[in-house]
Amino acid sequence: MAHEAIHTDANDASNVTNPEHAQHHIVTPLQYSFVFITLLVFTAITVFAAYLDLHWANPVIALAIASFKAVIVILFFMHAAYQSRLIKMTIGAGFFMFLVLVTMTMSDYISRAWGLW
Amino acid sequence: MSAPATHTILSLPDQSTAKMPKRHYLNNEDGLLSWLLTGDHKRIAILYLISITFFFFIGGAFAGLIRLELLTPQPDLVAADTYNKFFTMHGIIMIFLFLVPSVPATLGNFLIPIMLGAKDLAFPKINLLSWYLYLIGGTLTLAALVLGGVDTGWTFTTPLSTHYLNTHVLTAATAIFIAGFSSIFTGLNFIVTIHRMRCPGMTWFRMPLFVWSHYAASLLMVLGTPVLAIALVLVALERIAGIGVFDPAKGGDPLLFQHLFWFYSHPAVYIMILPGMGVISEVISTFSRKRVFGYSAVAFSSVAIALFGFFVWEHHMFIMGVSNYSALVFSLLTMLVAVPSAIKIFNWTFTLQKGSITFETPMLYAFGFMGLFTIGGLTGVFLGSLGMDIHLTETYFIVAHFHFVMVGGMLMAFLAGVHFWWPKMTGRMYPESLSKLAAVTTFIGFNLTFLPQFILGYLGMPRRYHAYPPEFQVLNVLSTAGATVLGVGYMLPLLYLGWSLKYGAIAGNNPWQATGLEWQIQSPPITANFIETPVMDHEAYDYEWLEKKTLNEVTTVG
Amino acid sequence: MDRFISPVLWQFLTKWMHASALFPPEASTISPYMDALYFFLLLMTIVGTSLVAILLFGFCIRYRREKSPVATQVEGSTLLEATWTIIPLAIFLLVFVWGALLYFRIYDPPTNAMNIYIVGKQWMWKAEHPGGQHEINALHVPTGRPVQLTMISQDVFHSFSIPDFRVKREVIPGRYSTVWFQATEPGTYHLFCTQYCGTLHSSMIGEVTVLSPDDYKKWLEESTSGMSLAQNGERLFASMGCNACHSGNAAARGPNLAGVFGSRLTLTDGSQRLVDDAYLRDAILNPSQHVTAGYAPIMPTYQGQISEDGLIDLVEYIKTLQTNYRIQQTQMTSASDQAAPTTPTEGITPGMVKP
Amino acid sequence: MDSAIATHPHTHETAVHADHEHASLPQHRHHFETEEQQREAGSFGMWLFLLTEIMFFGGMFFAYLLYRNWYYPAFAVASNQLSVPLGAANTAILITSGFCMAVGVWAAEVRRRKMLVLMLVLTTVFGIAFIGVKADEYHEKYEMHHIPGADFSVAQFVNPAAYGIKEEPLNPDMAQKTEIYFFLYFAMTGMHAVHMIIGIVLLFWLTHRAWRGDFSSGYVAPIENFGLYWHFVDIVWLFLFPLLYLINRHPLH
Repeated sequence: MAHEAIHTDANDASNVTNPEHAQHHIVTPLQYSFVFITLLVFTAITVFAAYLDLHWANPVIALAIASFKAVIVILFFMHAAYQSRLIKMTIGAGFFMFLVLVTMTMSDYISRAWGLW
Repeated sequence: MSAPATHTILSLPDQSTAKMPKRHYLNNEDGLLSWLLTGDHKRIAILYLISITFFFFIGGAFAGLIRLELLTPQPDLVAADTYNKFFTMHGIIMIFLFLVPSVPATLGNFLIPIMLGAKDLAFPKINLLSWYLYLIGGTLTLAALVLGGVDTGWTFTTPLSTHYLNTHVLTAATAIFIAGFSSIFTGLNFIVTIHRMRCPGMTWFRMPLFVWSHYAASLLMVLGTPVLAIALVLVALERIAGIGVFDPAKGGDPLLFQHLFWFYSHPAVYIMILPGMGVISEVISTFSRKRVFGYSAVAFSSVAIALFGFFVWEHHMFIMGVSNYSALVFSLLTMLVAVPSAIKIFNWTFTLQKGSITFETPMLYAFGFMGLFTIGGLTGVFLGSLGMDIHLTETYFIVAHFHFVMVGGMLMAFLAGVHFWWPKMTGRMYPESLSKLAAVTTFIGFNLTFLPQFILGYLGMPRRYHAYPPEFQVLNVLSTAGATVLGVGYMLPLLYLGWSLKYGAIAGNNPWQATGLEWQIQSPPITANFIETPVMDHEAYDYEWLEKKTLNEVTTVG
Repeated sequence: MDRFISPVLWQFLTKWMHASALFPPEASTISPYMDALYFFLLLMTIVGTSLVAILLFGFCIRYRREKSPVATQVEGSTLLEATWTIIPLAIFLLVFVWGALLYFRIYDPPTNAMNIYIVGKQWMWKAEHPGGQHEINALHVPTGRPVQLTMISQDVFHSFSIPDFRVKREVIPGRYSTVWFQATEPGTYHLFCTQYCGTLHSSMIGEVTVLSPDDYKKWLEESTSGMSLAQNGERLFASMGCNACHSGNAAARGPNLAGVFGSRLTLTDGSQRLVDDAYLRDAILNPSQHVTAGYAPIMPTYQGQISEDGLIDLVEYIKTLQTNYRIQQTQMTSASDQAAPTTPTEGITPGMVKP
Repeated sequence: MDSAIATHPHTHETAVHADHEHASLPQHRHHFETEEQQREAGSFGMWLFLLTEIMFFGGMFFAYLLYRNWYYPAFAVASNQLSVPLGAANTAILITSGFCMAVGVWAAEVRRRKMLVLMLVLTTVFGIAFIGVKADEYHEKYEMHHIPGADFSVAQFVNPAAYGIKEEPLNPDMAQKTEIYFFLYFAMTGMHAVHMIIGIVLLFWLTHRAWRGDFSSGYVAPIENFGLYWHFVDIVWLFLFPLLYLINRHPLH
């Protein structure tokens, strides 16, 4: 179907009705199964790691593994890897705001013991 | 076209022959169901306008009762807990049921799709759901009121709200929880519409500043409101389970609730003021016939306010025992967030330069906004500086500050917007002289009400007191007098706008000769807004383009 | 003037005008500094608002439609944008620094300050002087000496505010908060609770009476209740059985408390903590988190068994404890006439918690 | 100027004619220019909604972070009362459910109705299995008096040996803080379960529509958006599992 000039599929920024949209990348079940297996493997790893006594490193590893699994799910299961830049920025904004909530509130709790008040 | 009168730019069609367009969004479907199940963003805006006015007058009634009680130092009008229920209801209704939704849900809903050249918002059904959630939230708040009231203050301070009160805290918390989702869905709708449904040629910097400020406010709605939701859920759980994260006797930290609550409630004040700023940009540009001075500066300062708005919440908690060092950080960031507002005020002022200014009612409200918002904003700097906050927090200085910004700023802007777009929404003109009287009355009443409260604040009169030392009485009597004038001032628009629906002059497409896309279509607009998707080929506020368009239109059709 | 206004109204107005206040008196050393910042900020507001107002009215008059029927478009100027970004930012940062200095002065009490304990309870203030004087909704302080208030709430958030001293501090349940002032003018001043705390929030007020030093000494003598806080503390220390473990001799199961106040303790997890009133109070209520290095975490919690006043008495007692002589004395007398109280049994159910 | 239909700014020559050649989908809503724009707007709206969910759960995660640091011994002992096998199995169940949902989205995109319905059914089955395991865990807590509130008892933490629990005894004041752990446990996993139940109800409705063939002729937005929601709920659990179950599992030294 020939589209008139206004509706070019190319990702030109000024084409406002149809800005850089998803490239309609179909993720095959095979790719999904790779992700599936990686998630299961990492669940096993995190459980196994919990039984090792690594002192301060335990929570760090647990969070790292959980974040890695979350990133995989977002990229492949939720197709974020194939979405437009806008969707990626939205995801980024969400986690950024969560980090703002955590770090700035923690800044109060951490520094309570500093001053003599 | 009548001879160009010098004192006004209002150009109405010849009233003897002009009549309302045959088909428009108000009359193309009839019956209650066509309104209650509508997807049309314009009808939802009208539904919101009616419900918001209803709640505004209930909240205003409580304000009146509070001011009556404060006429005398003795607690002689009502009992203590009744007074506490008054100011709690005044706070909850005014903030969650009037200020947060007012401009976005009425003017924003009505205008953003048209200003972007779209047929409707991205998700019409979710827009309707947002109105129903607002209604459920409102009814639950009234239920809490009727069942016996809630006296936690709109801030739900724990451990008071969780362990030491047995009033209807749960009902009120559920009401706000649901009304919060109404705000989230409105914000979500706006962001998607602004990103994905602009007409061809409508780049980001050709959009009106009204849309920019709603975009910034919507970011705050979407990202901030859920944290209030979880704070209220935790309060509710703690009331039910008896143990929770905020109970100091069992190891919880009540300051955690303050953090979670103010994380939303400070961005909430920017949710309330940013849309008002959008209205002011439109009004000042139209009535000075000039493009807003430093368009990109005003646009970026809206987004800057939205971004910085998230980093400053702890200035509500400076004396609550937060660590001195984090208070330093948040005080500095509070100073930074004040700068974009200053940028906006000066940009609006310089828009008037070399303009061709007329003084219709929206412009009067806009000037009222400029003055009062400047005072409100600068008194905010008082409270942002740590030392000053120690003496001024939790006194009437704070009450005066946020009423200057919310009532002087936001409500003035809302009234400016309602009067400015009334012809577009209803096809009828409001009566000019009576509305100017109302604007001046509200301005005088407002100042008489809230300026004395600054002085009371520095004297140290605490907030939420219904009995005070006798030496504060004079200022309180002045404030109550002002409140009555203010009440009258707000009653007038209700009357003459209602009157104008039937008897107002026929407005025609572009009574103000404004440049926005919404002024190029008929008023009231057809349901689909545009016959064909418009193509935006000129900059925002392009008065030369408008000149050219009206010229060749007259020649071709004439 | 009298012919137009009836004498009754005139007399009423004059009474009003005299009786009403417009500016709070400066009754503490910090007040002038606070007022200086206030007047600077007031000046900034007046200048800022009048600048905007003058520009507004000037442009309106100069460029009204009658005088300039056609507007000439102006895009904007980055120079102007820069000026009204940098100048406000500079003023605001100046105010930030000034305010921060004032904040740190008010919320860091000097070491030589005399300490008064304040307990906020739903709808009344209890002031407890170390000498044992107890006051309800009242506070007597001398002029010329820094007074530090160590405050705690027994139920909800309150806020201890003396407008004429320009000080205010939230009184939090579960944790001490402190503020200090040095009164300058003898007289009586308002005391308000400014954090909404329930039904009778507006009647949780009181009087702060400032006396000259010798009047203060006279007041102290005639209003003493006989037992100083430390003496109450000693009685509690014995009756709660603290001396069984904290007996001060070498083989004691609890650490030696003589002279512990103000020292730096190393805990079992190796962290170093300064022993102040907050630490002592927490150690009594949550002992397992404050176990001194080298001791077993066997101290039972007293959460819910000692009121805030009792905790204040115990903290005051431990502060004044320089030697263990008193402890050993009380231990011998209690051991001789009846069996030493056994340490409370382990199964302390949390149900004992007072609301 | 008073013509009934508004005059329109036709200054732009190449104003496009709205009707496209190919037959537009029945579900193409009038106010969108193209289906592509509608689908883009749909997924962008869904992501924004997930943003609110991130901030919603974020509040609780922060409360967890704060109290875990304040009362670490209580959190460690209380966390050890949860059964890791059940938790790990639940995580696997939810990951499988997520996998089935992803394949379902694929089936919808390649318009295979039967495969789509099968995958949706499998997703629902695993979802219900997850809720079942959670219900069993909650019941076990009920028996052990670990539900915060009136009948919460710290006896098991004060002298665990008497209850056959291999844990170091906690001081009574620290033992009392385990109630905060269990409050957070029930608040977070409860809120997560509520989101799962909402998802399962939506799944029944979507499976019914998929069986009717709504989503196998090119219109896949509901399946795609529900997939986003389901994967988000899965991600929340991916964080909840290690943070709540695996605080301090290494054996006593």
